[in-house]
Amino acid sequence: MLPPTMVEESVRIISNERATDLYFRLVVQSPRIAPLVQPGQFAHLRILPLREALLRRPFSIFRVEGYTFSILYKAVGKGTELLSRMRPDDELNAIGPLGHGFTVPPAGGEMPLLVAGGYGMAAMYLLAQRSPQRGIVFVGGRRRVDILCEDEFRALGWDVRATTEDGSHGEKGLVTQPLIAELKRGTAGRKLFACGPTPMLKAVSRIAEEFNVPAELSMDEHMCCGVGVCLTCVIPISTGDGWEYQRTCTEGPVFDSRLIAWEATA
Amino acid sequence: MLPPTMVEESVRIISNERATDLYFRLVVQSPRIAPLVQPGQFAHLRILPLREALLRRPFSIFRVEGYTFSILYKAVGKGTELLSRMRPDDELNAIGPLGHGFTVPPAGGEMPLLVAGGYGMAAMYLLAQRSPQRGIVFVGGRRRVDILCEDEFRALGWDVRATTEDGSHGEKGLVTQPLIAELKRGTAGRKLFACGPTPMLKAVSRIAEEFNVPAELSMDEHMCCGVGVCLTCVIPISTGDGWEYQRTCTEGPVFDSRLIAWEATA
Amino acid sequence: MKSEARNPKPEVANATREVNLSVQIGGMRMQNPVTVASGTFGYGVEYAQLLDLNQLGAVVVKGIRLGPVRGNPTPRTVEVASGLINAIGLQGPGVDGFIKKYWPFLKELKVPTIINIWGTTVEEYAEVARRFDELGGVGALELNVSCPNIKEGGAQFGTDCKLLSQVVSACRKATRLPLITKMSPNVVSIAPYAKAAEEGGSDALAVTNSYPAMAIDIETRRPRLANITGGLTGPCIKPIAIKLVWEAAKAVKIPIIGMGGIQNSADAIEFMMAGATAVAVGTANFYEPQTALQVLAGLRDFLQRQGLTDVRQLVGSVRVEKV
Amino acid sequence: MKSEARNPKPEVANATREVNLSVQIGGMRMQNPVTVASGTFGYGVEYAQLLDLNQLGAVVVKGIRLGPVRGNPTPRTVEVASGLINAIGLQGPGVDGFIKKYWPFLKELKVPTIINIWGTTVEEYAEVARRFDELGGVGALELNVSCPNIKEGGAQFGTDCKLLSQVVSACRKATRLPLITKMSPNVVSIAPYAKAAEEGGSDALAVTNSYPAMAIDIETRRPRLANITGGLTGPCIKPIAIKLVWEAAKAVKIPIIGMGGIQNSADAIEFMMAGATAVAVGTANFYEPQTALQVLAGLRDFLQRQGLTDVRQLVGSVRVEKV
Ligand SMILES: Cc1cc2nc3c(=O)[nH]c(=O)nc-3n(C[C@H](O)[C@H](O)[C@H](O)COP(=O)(O)OP(=O)(O)OC[C@H]3O[C@@H](n4cnc5c(N)ncnc54)[C@H](O)[C@@H]3O)c2cc1C
Ligand SMILES: Cc1cc2nc3c(=O)[nH]c(=O)nc-3n(C[C@H](O)[C@H](O)[C@H](O)COP(=O)(O)OP(=O)(O)OC[C@H]3O[C@@H](n4cnc5c(N)ncnc54)[C@H](O)[C@@H]3O)c2cc1C
Ligand SMILES: Cc1cc2nc3c(=O)[nH]c(=O)nc-3n(C[C@H](O)[C@H](O)[C@H](O)COP(=O)(O)O)c2cc1C
Ligand SMILES: Cc1cc2nc3c(=O)[nH]c(=O)nc-3n(C[C@H](O)[C@H](O)[C@H](O)COP(=O)(O)O)c2cc1C
Ligand code: FES
Ligand code: FES
Repeated sequence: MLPPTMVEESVRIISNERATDLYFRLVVQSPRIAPLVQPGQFAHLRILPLREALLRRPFSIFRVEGYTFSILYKAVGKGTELLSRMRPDDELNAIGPLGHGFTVPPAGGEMPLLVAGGYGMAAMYLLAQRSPQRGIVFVGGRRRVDILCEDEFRALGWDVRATTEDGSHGEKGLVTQPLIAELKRGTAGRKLFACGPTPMLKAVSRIAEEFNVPAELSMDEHMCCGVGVCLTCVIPISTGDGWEYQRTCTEGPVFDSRLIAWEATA
Repeated sequence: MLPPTMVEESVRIISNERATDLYFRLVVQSPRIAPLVQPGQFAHLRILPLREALLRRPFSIFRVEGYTFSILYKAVGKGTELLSRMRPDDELNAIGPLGHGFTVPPAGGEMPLLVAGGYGMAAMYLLAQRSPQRGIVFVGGRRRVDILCEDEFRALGWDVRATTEDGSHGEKGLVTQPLIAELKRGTAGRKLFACGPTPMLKAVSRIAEEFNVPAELSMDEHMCCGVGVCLTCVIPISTGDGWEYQRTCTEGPVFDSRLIAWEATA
Repeated sequence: MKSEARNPKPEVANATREVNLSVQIGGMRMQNPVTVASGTFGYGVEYAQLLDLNQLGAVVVKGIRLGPVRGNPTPRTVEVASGLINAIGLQGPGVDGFIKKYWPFLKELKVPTIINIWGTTVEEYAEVARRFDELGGVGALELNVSCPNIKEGGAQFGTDCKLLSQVVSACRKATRLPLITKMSPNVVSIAPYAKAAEEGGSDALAVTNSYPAMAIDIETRRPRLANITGGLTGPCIKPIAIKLVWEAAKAVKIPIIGMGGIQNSADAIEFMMAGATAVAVGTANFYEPQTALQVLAGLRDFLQRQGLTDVRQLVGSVRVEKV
Repeated sequence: MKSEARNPKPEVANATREVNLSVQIGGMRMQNPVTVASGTFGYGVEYAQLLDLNQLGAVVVKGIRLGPVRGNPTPRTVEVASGLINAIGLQGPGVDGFIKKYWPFLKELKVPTIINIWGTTVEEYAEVARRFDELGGVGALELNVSCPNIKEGGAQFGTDCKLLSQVVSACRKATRLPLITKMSPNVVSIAPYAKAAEEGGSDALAVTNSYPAMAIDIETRRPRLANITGGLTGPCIKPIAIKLVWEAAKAVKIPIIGMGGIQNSADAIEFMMAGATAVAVGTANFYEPQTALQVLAGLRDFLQRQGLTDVRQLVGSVRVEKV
């Protein structure tokens, strides 16, 4: 048998602290999952005190250090709010690492341009860390508090360009503006990697097409099982003569932007 | 309007500590309920972390001190187990005091004989405390750990007779044995008050009839609303020419033993 | 939203705007659309110490037939995941007992009382309706044709279109009070039943009653209810109830009182968007007697937040064009 | 209990006693009664890394019709109180796609594969059955006549006794594989449908599929599912499913596979006591993929604790004499 690519394990919380505003960083002890993680993969967490809400919640794996991994999450609803009240030594159940992540740019390959909105920044850190080539990260959010791990990208030696919609931090506007400006300076040997809200991904997809640069997008679809059995998380993927639904939890979450049949999305 | 006899209030946990084995004592700050409590009444608690289990849980009010009341509970299922893990300053929601309690023996009235099994002892303490007459408390349980507040009854100046089924504490046998022995010594001016498992109550009822002494029984029926609207908690009560179902949460939990139509119970 | 805010007119309107909460169920006006479900609120008086009944849209009492009813043996309820199964067996004082014991209190309320009635024959339903018509001062009658816990009566009327229309017509002849037919959820499709009730002369529908259900204690191997089976209610049935309201609302023109698992104002609004003109809080009363008033407060907030002036703007407002 | 322990014989027996867990569904032997529900376990392979499929009683795959099916737009599922509503729309690879992509893996398993099939006409059902009969090595076929999420097909066959018996008979003629009919819960009484399936030649019943349900996002006023309505599953439907199993078991002699909200061995035992010979874990797989194996372990413990030697002693063992 092949070595496992995913496992289920009970993970212990090491720390769970507020980063900014509604964002928290959770670090868990996870000897079996952590070593397997590839950039762009996610963990499917069972928040045990959630009782009448049954499902696991998916979170991109943000960092991996030894036998721990961390996530960066925003408290938006019942699960994430309960999670934010959990304490060190509390247990969660995790299945991971899941999904098909980013293609790490090979040494001497394309120069990576990362585009991230909101918690999409979390999915990007590991890519930036494991890429032999440094590049540019475009991070964007509504307000200053939505810009998450800027310093961490800088510490890796990346060029960080921040934008906020209200101008409270970095350039005022959308994250795609400095991206377009950068691509106008040149596209050769560059590749886009994006993670964030669907409208942002759609915009990045259009920009990639316009500038004729390759792009990998981490798609944000609602999930249920996270492992490919329920067919909840599908998006339309071109098949040449049409399109079919593929699973973001299994075939994705990362897809080549040219394959996404945007015209068939809602 | 009449002053309220019951109120709903959010109560703060002051302490919640293990007494013996699976029994715990919970003290809550309850400025509105505590002052209203009569012996034999109960509080209907909403254990907030119970999510998919919706209902409140009823508990006899054990002690009242100032603006606090306490209960003595056994961790037997999901609600009581979760409750046992709650901490000081956590909140519960309480409706109380509920039900129709014991008739406190008037000064110069009957001499009270209290019969209590398991957590039934909790319901008795307030009666012993508020009774102008001291009497005898018969406390019984399976094992030593099921004998709960013996010292507290003694501290009130009551004569305590303990029995355990396994003989690990007090006399070996059922709580009704020393009761019968005592009644054989004399019945005049004596009155029984009992709270405990239904088979014990049934036995006490038979003994009361046999010795022709009055008895008040606090009946243990499953409850749902606790305030008389759902009709879950009924027991058959004689009406002269037959019987009808009455609510233990409202007409009871305390009933005159002669009124209970035991033949109609399951 | 932002551009609207720049327009001075709506802002002024906002400040002085009165939100209309009142709704009409047949000839009965409710000051707001929030009421309670029969059998979960006793006869009103039991909750009078815990909440101000006069703030409700109406009070609904436990099912009443002509004579007194003893009800089923215990256990009568059992808690299940996000719900409750009950088999009370419609214990009640009968018409005379009710009038004597509870009506003096209820008739003094400022809000209407809806009386839930049932019988074992078409004639009994009609007779009970006639008696309450005579009584005077009743807000409306709710015909319970859907209690799953009584062998002779209740459910069979609710799962047979012909019987259903007979019961409704007979009651229609017996009273001029507004009639609300309480529908059974236990049908392949609710539409024909909803139409049968409407054609029989019902002024409104109550959707839905409880679902036939069962639980077993695996240690004793006995059913958890003495009656073996019972009716499932509470948050667990909400998604089924929403669908039934939506389908019933498409089938008929008369208003619908939606119920089934309402715990908060969001639930109530969901029912209204699905097509309910009013809503009733049931099982939630048992664990949180303030629920109906909390629903009302939340509903008012929601309307204000959305800039709506009339609660009726919510009714049936779900947007269902397929994308 | 104590007096028994003093008797040396049971103690010796206890030590060596083997508990029989195997059950028979038509001609198919299951090494234990615990399987999974169609559509909640993919095609088995997806879970192969997380649990040992060969420990299950059988593997049940997602519904398959003759040709490939794209399925419904998203959102396709929504979480509700103690449950889930889904409207996947039976996305699948069709018979050929399944045989090419998944059968090579499944046929190597030591436990039988049950294939859930459907069609939009009686002929299509029969043709799919015939194709799987030809394939060889299939454990059983489960006829899905109860999917609430497909307009043309599924549910209408499960809520019309005549159509149901036609579908079952047609499949019966097309294959000698054991046939399991997957019943719709959405009927006034399940008994006539259960009998129709039995008379049509079904070897077993699967009880139950999901309940028609709906949820609305009150902020957007849109249904939470692109398909507007979907099927409710999970712990919230367990009490309804238990009642259906109990009623179906009284109506027919063929075995029943019970399902609906099973989360642990106590739930599974409850289904067996109500009348199920085998059980299937559905929605729980999504949040705890180990559930089926945990159920199996708990079932074994329960039998041992109760001194039972054969799991079949549980089947239909609920004590329902009214007291
Ligand atoms: C592959 C993937 C990676 C993700 N990574 C991160 C991350 O790194 N950090 C982070 O903060 N969040 C991440 N999310 C989103 C996160 O899963 C949701 O915010 C979370 O499930 C909400 O749970 P809740 O119980 O708090 O919200 P709920 O109370 O269930 O719902 C609140 C809101 O969250 C939305 N939501 C609910 N479930 C999902 C879901 N399964 N997917 C997306 N949105 C949902 C609802 O539509 C609603 O608007 C990711 C989602 C996916 C699919
Ligand atoms: C008037 C009254 C006074 C009570 N006083 C006390 C007390 O002082 N101390 C104490 O420890 N317990 C008391 N009880 C019992 C207590 O209410 C139950 O033990 C508690 O509700 C169990 O909740 P759970 O969630 O832990 O159990 P569950 O998980 O719900 O069930 C576990 C067990 O408890 C039984 N049970 C569940 N609900 C009830 C209920 N409403 N009434 C009785 N049994 C139930 C079940 O049958 C089952 O055997 C009293 C009950 C009543 C009716
Ligand atoms: C304990 C109990 C008793 C009930 N009694 C009646 C009744 O007498 N008449 C009636 O029409 N419905 C009765 N119902 C059904 C409710 O009125 C309501 O339709 C149902 O509970 C669904 O709403 P809910 O989920 O909010 O509880 C009863 C429900 C419960 C839980
Ligand atoms: C996402 C999902 C997909 C399903 N797909 C199918 C299917 O393809 N065929 C079928 O017969 N039942 C299907 N079902 C129904 C299940 O097999 C099962 O009958 C139902 O979920 C009840 O069990 P549960 O409550 O344990 O989930 C599906 C259920 C879910 C939740
Ligand atoms: S979430 Fe279940 S298939 Fe992707
Ligand atoms: S518990 Fe509801 S009437 Fe007593």
